[in-house]
Amino acid sequence: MKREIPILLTVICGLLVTLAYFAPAPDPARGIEPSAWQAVNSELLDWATILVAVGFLLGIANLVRINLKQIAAKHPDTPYKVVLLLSMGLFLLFGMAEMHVKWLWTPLLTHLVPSDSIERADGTRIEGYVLERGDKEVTLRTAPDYAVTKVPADSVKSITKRSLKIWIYDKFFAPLQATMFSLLAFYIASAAFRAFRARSVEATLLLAAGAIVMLGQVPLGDELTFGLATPMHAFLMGNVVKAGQRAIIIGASLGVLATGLRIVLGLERSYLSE
Amino acid sequence: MIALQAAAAAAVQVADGTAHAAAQVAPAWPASLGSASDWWQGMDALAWRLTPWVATGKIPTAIAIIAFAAVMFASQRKAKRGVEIPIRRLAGLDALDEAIGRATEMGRPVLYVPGTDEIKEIQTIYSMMILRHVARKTAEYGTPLIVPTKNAVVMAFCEEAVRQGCVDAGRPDAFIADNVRYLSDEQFAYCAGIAGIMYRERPAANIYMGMFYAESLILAETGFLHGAIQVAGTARQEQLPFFVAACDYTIMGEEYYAVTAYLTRDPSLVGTIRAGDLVKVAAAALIAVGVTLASIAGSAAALPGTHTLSDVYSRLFG
Amino acid sequence: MATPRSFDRRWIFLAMGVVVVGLYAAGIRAPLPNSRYVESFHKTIEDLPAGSIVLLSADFDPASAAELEPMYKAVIHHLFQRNLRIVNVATWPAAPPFTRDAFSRIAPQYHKQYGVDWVELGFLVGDDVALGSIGQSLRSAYPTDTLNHSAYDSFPLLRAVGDSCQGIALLVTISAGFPGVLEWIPQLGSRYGVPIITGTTAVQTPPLFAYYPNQIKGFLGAATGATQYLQMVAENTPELQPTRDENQKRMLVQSWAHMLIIGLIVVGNVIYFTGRRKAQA
Amino acid sequence: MLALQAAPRWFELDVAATPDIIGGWLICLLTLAVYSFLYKDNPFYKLAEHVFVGVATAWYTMEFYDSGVLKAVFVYLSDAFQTLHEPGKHVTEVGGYGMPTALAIAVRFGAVALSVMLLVRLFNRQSWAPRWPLALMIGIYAALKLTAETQARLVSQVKETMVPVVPEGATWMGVVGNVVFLVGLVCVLGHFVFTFKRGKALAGMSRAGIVILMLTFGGMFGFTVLGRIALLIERVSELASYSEPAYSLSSATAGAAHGWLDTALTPPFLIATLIVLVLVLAKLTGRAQPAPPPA
Repeated sequence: MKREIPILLTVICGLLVTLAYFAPAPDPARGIEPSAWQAVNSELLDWATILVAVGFLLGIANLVRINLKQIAAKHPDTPYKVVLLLSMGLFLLFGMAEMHVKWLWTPLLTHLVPSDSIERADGTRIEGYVLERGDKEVTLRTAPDYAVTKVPADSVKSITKRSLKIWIYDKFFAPLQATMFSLLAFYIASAAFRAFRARSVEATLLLAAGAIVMLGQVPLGDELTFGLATPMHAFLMGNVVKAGQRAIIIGASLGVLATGLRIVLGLERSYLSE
Repeated sequence: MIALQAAAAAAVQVADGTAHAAAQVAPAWPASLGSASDWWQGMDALAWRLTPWVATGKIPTAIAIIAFAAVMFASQRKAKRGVEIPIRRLAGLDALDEAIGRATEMGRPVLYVPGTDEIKEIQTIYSMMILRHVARKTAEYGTPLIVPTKNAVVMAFCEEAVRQGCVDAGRPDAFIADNVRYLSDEQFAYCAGIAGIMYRERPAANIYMGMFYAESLILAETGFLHGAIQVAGTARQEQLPFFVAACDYTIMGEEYYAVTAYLTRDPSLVGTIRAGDLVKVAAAALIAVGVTLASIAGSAAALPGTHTLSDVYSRLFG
Repeated sequence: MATPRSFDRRWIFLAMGVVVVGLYAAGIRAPLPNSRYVESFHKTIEDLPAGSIVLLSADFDPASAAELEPMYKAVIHHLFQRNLRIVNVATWPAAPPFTRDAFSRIAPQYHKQYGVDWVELGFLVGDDVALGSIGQSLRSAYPTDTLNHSAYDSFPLLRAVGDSCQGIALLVTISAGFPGVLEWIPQLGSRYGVPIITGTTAVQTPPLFAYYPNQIKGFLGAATGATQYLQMVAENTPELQPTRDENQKRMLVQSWAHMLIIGLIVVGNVIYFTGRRKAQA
Repeated sequence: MLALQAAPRWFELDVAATPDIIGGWLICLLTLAVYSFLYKDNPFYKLAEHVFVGVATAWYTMEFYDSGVLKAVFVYLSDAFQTLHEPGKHVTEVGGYGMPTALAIAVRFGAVALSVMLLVRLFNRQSWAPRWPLALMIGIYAALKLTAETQARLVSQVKETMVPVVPEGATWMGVVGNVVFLVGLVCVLGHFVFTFKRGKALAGMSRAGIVILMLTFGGMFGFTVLGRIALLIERVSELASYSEPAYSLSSATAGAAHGWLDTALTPPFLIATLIVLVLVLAKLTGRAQPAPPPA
C-alpha cells in the first residue's frame, strides 16, 4: 500500500498530462470546442500548484523548528537566530494582517494595518481600508465601526494607498538581497587575478572568449581594440556560442526526456525511499 | 484513388499545426505524389482530417518520444542481460584517480564537496555514487577523506556512501564518521567553512561533484590558492566556466552522467546513455540531410508558391 | 615578489570598489551602437496591431532588478504608446512590488484605465506548473486579480483572453533565471504557438542565441540590451530619458570595470608564468 | 537617480511618495553591513544576513500562501459555492471546458485532501501519507517537461538548424559563420557521444567540439562578469541617491550648513565611518573573534 499507490498516482497523472499535451487545441474556426482533456490538464496543474505551495509552507515550519531547537541548545549564534525568527515573525504578522483586511477583527485591523487616505468627490478626506475598487462600486471599511460597506465608484476621487508590507520589502528585503548577490562582483575580481590561469589550451580559449564578450558588450570596447571588439563579439555569439549552446540544449533535453519517461512509466523509485 | 489516399495517409506523417483552414471545405487529396508540392498538398489534406483528433503540429514530438523510449528500453534490457555496452574511458576519471594518488604521495587529505543542493536533485544523487568510488580509492591508499555538506539530509547520504566505499575497499575500519561534516545551510557561510578546512587541514586534492550555484567561483579560487589539485564536475552550465578556468580538470555537462554510468554500470543509466548517443547521431544525420536539402533549395530559385523538398522535409520535423 | 598566493585579496576588492565608485561619481555617459536582437525586439512590438493583448510576465527579483527593472519600465511605456492591452503575471514571488510600482507611475501618463487597458494578476506559485496552467487556462490559474481582488470575469480585458492562450498576441517575459524565458518557450511557445520576446539578465543571455530568431523573436541581453532599448524608446518618451542617461552612465562604469577584470587576468597570468619559468630555470 | 519631486519625509508609508529618510538610513546601514563582510566576517554582516534570511522567508511564505492557498482554494471554492446559490445553470469553466459546479467543487476538495496528507509530515516524519501528494507532483511535473521540452529543445532545435549554408544575400563572413556554426554543432554532439568506439574521426570531432565548448563557456564567463558588475553599480547608485543633502541629518535639524558637512552627515558616509570605526576599534582591542584565515 505504501509504495504501489504512490507509483500508481504518478503513472496515472503523468500519462493524463502527457496525453493532454497531444489533445487538439480548441479552434472555434474549425468548431473544435475545449475537450475534457483541457479540463483534466488544467485541474491537475492547479492541484500541483496548491501542493507546491503547501510543500513550501511545510519547509518554513521545518526552518523555524530547527532554529528553535538550536536556540534551546545554546548554539553559539543564538542571538542572531533570535533576530532571524523575530524579523520573520514581525514581517509575517504585519504582512498577513494586510492580506486579510476584508476578514480581520477590527481592533487587530486598526493596530496592525496602516489605513489608506480616501479623498471623496467633494474633496474631504477620510481614513479607511479599501477592499475592492471596481468601476461601478468601491468596497470600504471606514471608521467608526469598520463594517464592510459599498459606495458608488464616482463618490471616490482618489485613494492614497499605504502599505507597511511594501515598506519593509523596500527597506529590508530588496537592498539585502541585491547587496548579497553583488558581493560576487568582488569575488570575480579576486578570482580573476588569483585563479584564472591560461594553463591549458582550453583555459586560454575560455579567457580569450570571455575578454571578447567583456569588450564587445560595453561602449569603450571598440575604441580600445581598434573597432575589432564588436565584429568578433557578433561572430562569437552568433555562430560559435550558438552552436555550443544548441548542442548543450539538445543533450540536456535527452536527459530530461529519459528521466521524465522513467517517472511517468513508474520505473523511478528513488523519491519513495526518503 | 482510394489506394492512393491510404498510401498517402500511411506513408506521410503529417505535421501541420499552424494550417489556418480558412475554407470550411476540406482540401482535396493530390492527384499524384510526384512533386514536392503534391506531398505538401497531401500533408494539408491529412492534417485537416486529423485535426479534430490530435494536435497535428505535435505529431513529430510524439514520434521523437516514442522512438527514444523504444531505443532506451531496448538498450536497458541489453545492459540488464549483461551485454557489454562499452563506455569510453573518461578523462575525468583519470583526473580523479591522479588527484587522489597525488594527495596520498603528499600524505595530505582529500576534500570532496558533494554540491550544494538537496538530495532530491539528480546530480546530488549521482554525486553520492562518485563519492563512493572516491571513498573506495582513499580507503585503499589509507588517505583521510573530508566531506563538508550544506544540508543535514545530504550528510546522512554522504556518510552512507563513504562507509560503503570503505567496505568496497575491504577496509571498513577506514571509515571516520566525523570526517563527514555539516557546516551550514547558508551559501556564503558554507564557503567560508570550507575555506577554513582548506586553511587548517591543507587537503592536497579538492573534488567538487554535483549541483553548484555561485559557490563554484569562491571554492575553486580558495582551493587554487592552497596549491591543491582540483577536479570538478557538474551538469549545470552556468558554473562550468569558473570551474574550467580555476580547476585542473572539469567534467562537463553530460560527461557528469557518463562518469556515473561508467562507475556504477547501472543498467538503466547505461541504457539511457546509449539511447542518448543514438539519438544524437540521428539528430546529426537529420541536420546534415536538412542542410543539404535547404542549400539545394536555397540556391535553385523555386517558383513562388511551389514547395521544395526542403520545405516538406523541414515541415515533417515540426 | 608578492606571488598571487600571498597577495591579500582585499586590495583587489578595494580596487574594484574605487573604480566603480570613482567612475560613477564622475558621471560620464556613453551611448551604445544598436544591436539587431534589440531592434527585432522593438520591431515585434511595433508590428502588433493596436488593441492586441500582450501577456507581460515579471520573472525577476531585487537581485536582478539592476539589469531588468529599466527594461521592464521601458517595455510598459512602449506597449502603452502602441495602445496595446497588457495582462500582467509574475512567476517570481519577489516581482509583484516592481509591477505595482511601475504601473502606478506609468499608466496615468497615458490615461490608461485599470481593468480595460491593463490588469495585474500577480504571482502564481509552481515554476513550470505555473507556466503550464497560465497557458492552459488563465481563468482557472487566477480566480481574482491582485490589485482589486475582484473576480476574473469582472474585467472586460480578461474575458477577451480565452483558454489555451487564445487572444494572447505576444508574450513579453522579463526573465532573471528559473522559471523564466527558457521555460516559457516550451510551455507557451511550442505548445500554443505564442510568439515570445524577452529581456534577460547577463547570466541567462547566452542560451537565447540558440533560440533566435524563431523560438524567440528578439531579446534584450543584460544591461547592454537594456541601454540599447532605452535609447530607442526614450527618443519620444521624456519620462524615460533620465533612466536612459543613468543606464548610459552605468555602461561607462561597466566598461572600466571590465578593463580592470581583464587587466587582473593578464597580470595574474604574467606573474604566474614568469614565476614558473623562474622556478624551472 | 531618484527624481526627487517633494522633499523626503521622516517616515512615509505611501508607496508612490519620495523614499523616506528613515528608510534611507536603513537601506544604507544594511547595504554597508553586508559589504563589511569583504573586510572580515563581523557582527554587522551576521546581523544583516540573519535579518535577510528572516525577511526573505517571510515574504516567500506570504506570496506562496496567497497564490497557492488563499486564491486557489478559499477564493475558488467560495466563488464556486456562490454560483451554486445563484439562479441559472451551475457550470464552472475549468480549462475552458464547462463542468458542473458541484463536480468542480468536489474535485478541488481532492487537492485539499492531498494537502492535508502533506501536512501530516509535520507531526510524523516517517508517515507514508506525504508520499501520495509527492508522487502526484512528481508525475505531473515530469509529464509537463517531458512533452513540451522535447518539442522545444529537441525537435524544434533540430528543425531550426536545417538552414541553407549560403542563404540569399549572405556576405562571405556570413557563410563562414554558417559553416562554423553547423560543423561546430555536429562536433560538440560528437564530443558528448560515449558508447561509440573512439575512432580517429570521433576523436577529431571531440577535439573540435571541446574548442567550441571552451569558446561557449568563455562567452558565458564574459556575460556573468557583466551581470555581477551591473549589480554592484546599481548598489553604488542607490547609496549615491541617499547622499543627497535632503537626506542629511544637518538639513533636517540645523538648517543650511556648509556643503561638505551636509554630505558628511548623509546616511552612506556617516554609516560607513561608523562601521569602519567599530571594526578598527575591535581590531585594536583584540576583542573581536580570532582572525579568520587569509582566504
